[in-house]
Amino acid sequence: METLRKLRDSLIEGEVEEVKRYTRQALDEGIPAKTILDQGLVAGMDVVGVKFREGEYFLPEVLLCAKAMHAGLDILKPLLAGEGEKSVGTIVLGTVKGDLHDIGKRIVKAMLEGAGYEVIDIGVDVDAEKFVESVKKYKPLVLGMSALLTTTMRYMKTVIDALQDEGIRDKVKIIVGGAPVNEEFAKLIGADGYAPNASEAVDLVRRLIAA
Amino acid sequence: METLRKLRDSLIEGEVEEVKRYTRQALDEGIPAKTILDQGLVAGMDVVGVKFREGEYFLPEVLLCAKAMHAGLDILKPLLAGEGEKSVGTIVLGTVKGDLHDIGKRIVKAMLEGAGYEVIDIGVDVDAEKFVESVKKYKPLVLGMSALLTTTMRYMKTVIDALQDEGIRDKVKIIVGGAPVNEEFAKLIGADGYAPNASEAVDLVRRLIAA
Amino acid sequence: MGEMAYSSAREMIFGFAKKPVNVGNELIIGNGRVIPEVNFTLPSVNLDEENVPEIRERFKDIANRIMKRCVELQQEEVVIEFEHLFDMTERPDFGAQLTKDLKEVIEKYYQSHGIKAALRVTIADIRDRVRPPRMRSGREIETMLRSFELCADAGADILSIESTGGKEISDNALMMGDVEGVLFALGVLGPRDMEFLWNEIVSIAHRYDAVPGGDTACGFANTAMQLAHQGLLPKVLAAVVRLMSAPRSLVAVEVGAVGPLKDCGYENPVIKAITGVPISMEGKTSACAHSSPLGNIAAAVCDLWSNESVQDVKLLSGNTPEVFTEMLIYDCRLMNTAIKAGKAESLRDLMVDSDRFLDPQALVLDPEIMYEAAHVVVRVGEDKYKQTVAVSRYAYEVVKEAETTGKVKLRDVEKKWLEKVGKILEHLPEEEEEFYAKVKARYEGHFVPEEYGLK
Amino acid sequence: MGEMAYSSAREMIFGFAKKPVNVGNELIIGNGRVIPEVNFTLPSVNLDEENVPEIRERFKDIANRIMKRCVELQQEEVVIEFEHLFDMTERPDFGAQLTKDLKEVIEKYYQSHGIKAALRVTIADIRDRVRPPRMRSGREIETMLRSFELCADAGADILSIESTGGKEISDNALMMGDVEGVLFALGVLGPRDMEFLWNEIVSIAHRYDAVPGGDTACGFANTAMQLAHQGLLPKVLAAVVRLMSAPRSLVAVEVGAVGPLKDCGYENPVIKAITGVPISMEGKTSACAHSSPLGNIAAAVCDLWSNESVQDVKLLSGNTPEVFTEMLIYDCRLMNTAIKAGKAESLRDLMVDSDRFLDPQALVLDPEIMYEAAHVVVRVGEDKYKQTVAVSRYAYEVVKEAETTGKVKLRDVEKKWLEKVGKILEHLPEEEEEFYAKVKARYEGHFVPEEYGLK
Ligand SMILES: [Zn+2]
Ligand SMILES: [Zn+2]
Ligand SMILES: [Zn+2]
Repeated sequence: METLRKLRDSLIEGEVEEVKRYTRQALDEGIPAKTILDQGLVAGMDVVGVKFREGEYFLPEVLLCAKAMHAGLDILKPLLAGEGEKSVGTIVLGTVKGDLHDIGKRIVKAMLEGAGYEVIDIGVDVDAEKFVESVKKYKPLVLGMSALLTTTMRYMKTVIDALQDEGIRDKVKIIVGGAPVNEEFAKLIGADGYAPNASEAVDLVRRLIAA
Repeated sequence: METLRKLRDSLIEGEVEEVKRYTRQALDEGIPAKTILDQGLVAGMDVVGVKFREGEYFLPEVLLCAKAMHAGLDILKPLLAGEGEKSVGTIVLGTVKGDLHDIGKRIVKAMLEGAGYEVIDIGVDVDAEKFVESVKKYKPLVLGMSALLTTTMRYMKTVIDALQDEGIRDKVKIIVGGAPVNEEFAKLIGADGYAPNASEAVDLVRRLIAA
Repeated sequence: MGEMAYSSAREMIFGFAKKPVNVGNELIIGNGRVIPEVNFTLPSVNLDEENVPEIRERFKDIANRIMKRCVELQQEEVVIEFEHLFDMTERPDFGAQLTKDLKEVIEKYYQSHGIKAALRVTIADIRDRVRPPRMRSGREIETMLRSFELCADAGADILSIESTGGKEISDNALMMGDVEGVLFALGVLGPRDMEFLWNEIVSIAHRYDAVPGGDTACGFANTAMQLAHQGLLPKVLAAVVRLMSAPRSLVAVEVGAVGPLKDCGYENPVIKAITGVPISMEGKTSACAHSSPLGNIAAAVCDLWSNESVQDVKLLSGNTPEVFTEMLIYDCRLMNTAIKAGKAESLRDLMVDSDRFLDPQALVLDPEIMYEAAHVVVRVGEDKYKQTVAVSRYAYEVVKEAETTGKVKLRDVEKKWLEKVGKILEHLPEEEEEFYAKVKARYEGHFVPEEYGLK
Repeated sequence: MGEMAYSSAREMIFGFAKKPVNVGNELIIGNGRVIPEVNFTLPSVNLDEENVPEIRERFKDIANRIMKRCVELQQEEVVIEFEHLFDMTERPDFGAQLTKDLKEVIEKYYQSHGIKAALRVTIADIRDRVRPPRMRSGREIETMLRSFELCADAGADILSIESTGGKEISDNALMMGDVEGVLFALGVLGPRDMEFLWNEIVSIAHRYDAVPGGDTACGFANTAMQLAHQGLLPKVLAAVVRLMSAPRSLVAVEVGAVGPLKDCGYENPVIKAITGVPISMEGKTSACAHSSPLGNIAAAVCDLWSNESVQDVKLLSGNTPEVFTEMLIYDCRLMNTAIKAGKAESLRDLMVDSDRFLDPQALVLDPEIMYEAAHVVVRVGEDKYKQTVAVSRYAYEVVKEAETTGKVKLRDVEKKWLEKVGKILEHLPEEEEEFYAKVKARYEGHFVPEEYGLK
């Protein structure tokens, strides 16, 4: 387990090359890919999450560690498929029509990827049709919508209505965020959840997927 | 017309006794009651209204003049009925359930009375049932509801719904007011109008009754 | 009484009270720093039995957000006011539950971040429900006292109320510009009710180890101020009513309240001058609750600085309670920096000068005038009617003098009213008995004498 | 350049600019008084073609309420900012119609009450819609310039924008804590785009007799501040990015902008120090739009004092735009009273002292440091890259010194970041050409060199 510990520690330090090295070394030692994933990479990212919440890590560190994790994951993926591992899930993110603000959504994307999710960013200024298409195409577990303007937030309701009309509202959990949005508004428009910031968005996604 | 001018002027000064005197004198001079009303009392109150809007009169002056007008009106009333005069209209005012604030509504009442309306104050903490009853009983042209608290304003919608259920929503114009209320909220709950203060309430009532 | 706590107005300064009050969790009010007092209320929601859990959650959430903002801005001291809505006093268990919820949040932040915070609970005066109201007998007063008890027991650090004794006369009197009516409310009825009510509150506070804070003439003087703001009353009358309310509010302290007096009592500096108790004040940062001509001058001698009340709604940066918390924190930081730099007097003078000549209502808030008003009150002796008459006359003189010397500009119609008020005040009976005899019949049916210990 | 407008930081004070700007209707900015600049935005509404009439009504209503509050509080000077939403720039007729509506309200109050008011119109930078953005070619820039023209023609007194040249690099760079990326955005791309864009704006302003106000690095430095507020970025990095943004924002003035610079440009004092133009600033009273560690210190040398942006929603006393107008008025009154009393320097120092050691982002806003930063910029000469590098290094040194001497306390993880940033800054290429050669490949595909006149 010494290798797994080293793998975990180098992940926590965000050492991409080290993570690759120890992932390969662990495989060479005959450790199952699932174990390497769980006790090396995932365990490492859990620590990263704690460090972030406790203010020891900022976003750059989290993103760096996430990058290292994905480097390790890339090596394990072919083997994990054989062990019958299921993906932790796909998430689609988009900023609603009329709204060109972006950075908040990018951060949420990065944090979710750091947590191991597959995230598809369908961009800014996204209309209801494209949201519907994307849900049909990617079959995400969670759809995230953001709006930064008071004048575009209501469009989230339009999107939810469109999903309803297509009969696929229940196929996906919907979360919303952005400066003018709050819990109350989320409830009002029939979303499944609201997160005030990126790290709470990760927690929210976890809860919704577990539910 | 000298007497009518004196009547009007003494009304504007809020001289109750003088108003009585000149009203009687005008009748003695054979001036028709309707003319005394229109060119003496109503003309006087119009000037009072202007003085108030221009900041020359405060509420106390307006109330005093209103009192003088009513003193004159009391003399004219029996004669006016004979001339086929119709009442300018009844208005019912109440503060909605859960709300004990009162002074704003009292001021609106006073200003409306000053404008010649018959105002029935059904009190504070009034529930939907009592509002419905009062509309049935007094058949007012306008129903005014006030709320001073964010937690009671929604009850106005309950009242409107109750009137709807009774099929008498269309029998009466509904106006709303109070600190937490605004135009938008008034529209939202299906009221006919909103006034931010007492003098605008009078204007609003005039507009609604004319419409 | 008979003495002043301060030897001059110059000696009075924000952040310092002669008699600081320890309100718990190491938090001392009036001890050399101005501390924010954050106030909030519910947004547009129904207050039904069924959404009690939701309201509790929201209250906790609001308190958490306020405390979190304090942590972020390194603000180590704060007071949170929980002002009851009628239902919360009417159902004492409900009010107490919310008190407990809020107190828990405060305690949590004291433990985790060392934030010294106190909870002021302000009970609603539900006696005002029926007119004429029953002040001393009946269900209402019993419920209110029960609410005080349960809230104190649930963790309220400071007890307050905006009591309404005399408001049944004052409301109409203000509308009519009836100075004698307002005087009857504030000089005769109010003090009697205050004495009765505050004896009860002080005794409850002692029993439950809470601080008996203080009362405010909000329903009288602030009603006048708001009517003046709307152009319904002359400003000169509102200015006179302001000072007129001081002897009444002073009663709470005379029977044992120790402060911090309540934020919306702009008459507080008079009481501070006489008794030395710390006071809460509100000014520019309470624009969310009401416009006022007192934005800066109100802070001159405050110990707590408040936003009066803001309903919990979302703005771009977060919700209003934490937004106003941040603004109060910066206001306080500036005052506290001035204290540390030995510039407090200079900053106080700037705050006073910035408002005082723009409105007669601001004028009477000048600490010099507040101090002198206190002096007038003290000189008169203990008779509340005489105090009220004397301080009203003083208010008239002060406004008159400022007008005559051109310091305060008044419109002609305001000047006429000032003269009118002056005449009325001049011709008042000197003795309460005589005054009561004069006005009793006029207000008959609008109040119940026995409920004030009158005949 | 090569010279400073002020001979020392002490000479810089709120309300006074070396080059006051007459913005029309007798209103002069920087002429001895601090004037409120009120900003608002729509609440949650759909911005459809069909509710244009409703939006026009609401805009007029908001402006009326703001002006009415000014009248009530005897505030004779005010600036209203109309900051475009994207649709308002995308449909230049729409933006111009709203401009005209607002200007009419302003004119009405000038005629009826003598209120001297000006309208600042801030166009949206819609080039940021696609990434990589087209900065100089294509529909977006044409539409923007058309919008500037129509709004100027419709009565805009002051033209502004929060331009985004380089933001396509900066957003990611901030997320990654990539100092070189931010430098590339602010020191290379930004200045080039500013020069191109502001030449156009200045020429439009001259053509339509409007005032070319200024730009802000909002999308860069304020993004960093907000990420720091959320715990996503170290505060020391945000502090460095703040000063780093000054040479970029200075470009607007270099090509003809005359101020008042825009409120959310906290780098403005550096530009004021160099050029003497009046500046708008925002602090505590912009808590509605964002929390900040700069509440008081931001006011130190402001000429306009702003609330950044608040959506029009109802509070107890009225709607937010007039509520924030009132608070701004009182803030300004205090500063203007200090000016009249000869106490402006003393008040400025209190505002500075109240914040500066609580956060490195506040520290760099100290006028002394802002002035010295300006000096650093000027000494370097005209090369924007060199200016940006030099002022970044100065920012590092200043924070480092404050940390070492214990004036500013930093958490260990902040200290580590400070060192890291310091190292990166130390090892930067001294010449832009060299730097560009180093980073070009790294950011390839994320920006279009030709759109910045680069290869
Ligand atoms: Zn109050
Ligand atoms: Zn309060
Ligand atoms: Zn901005």
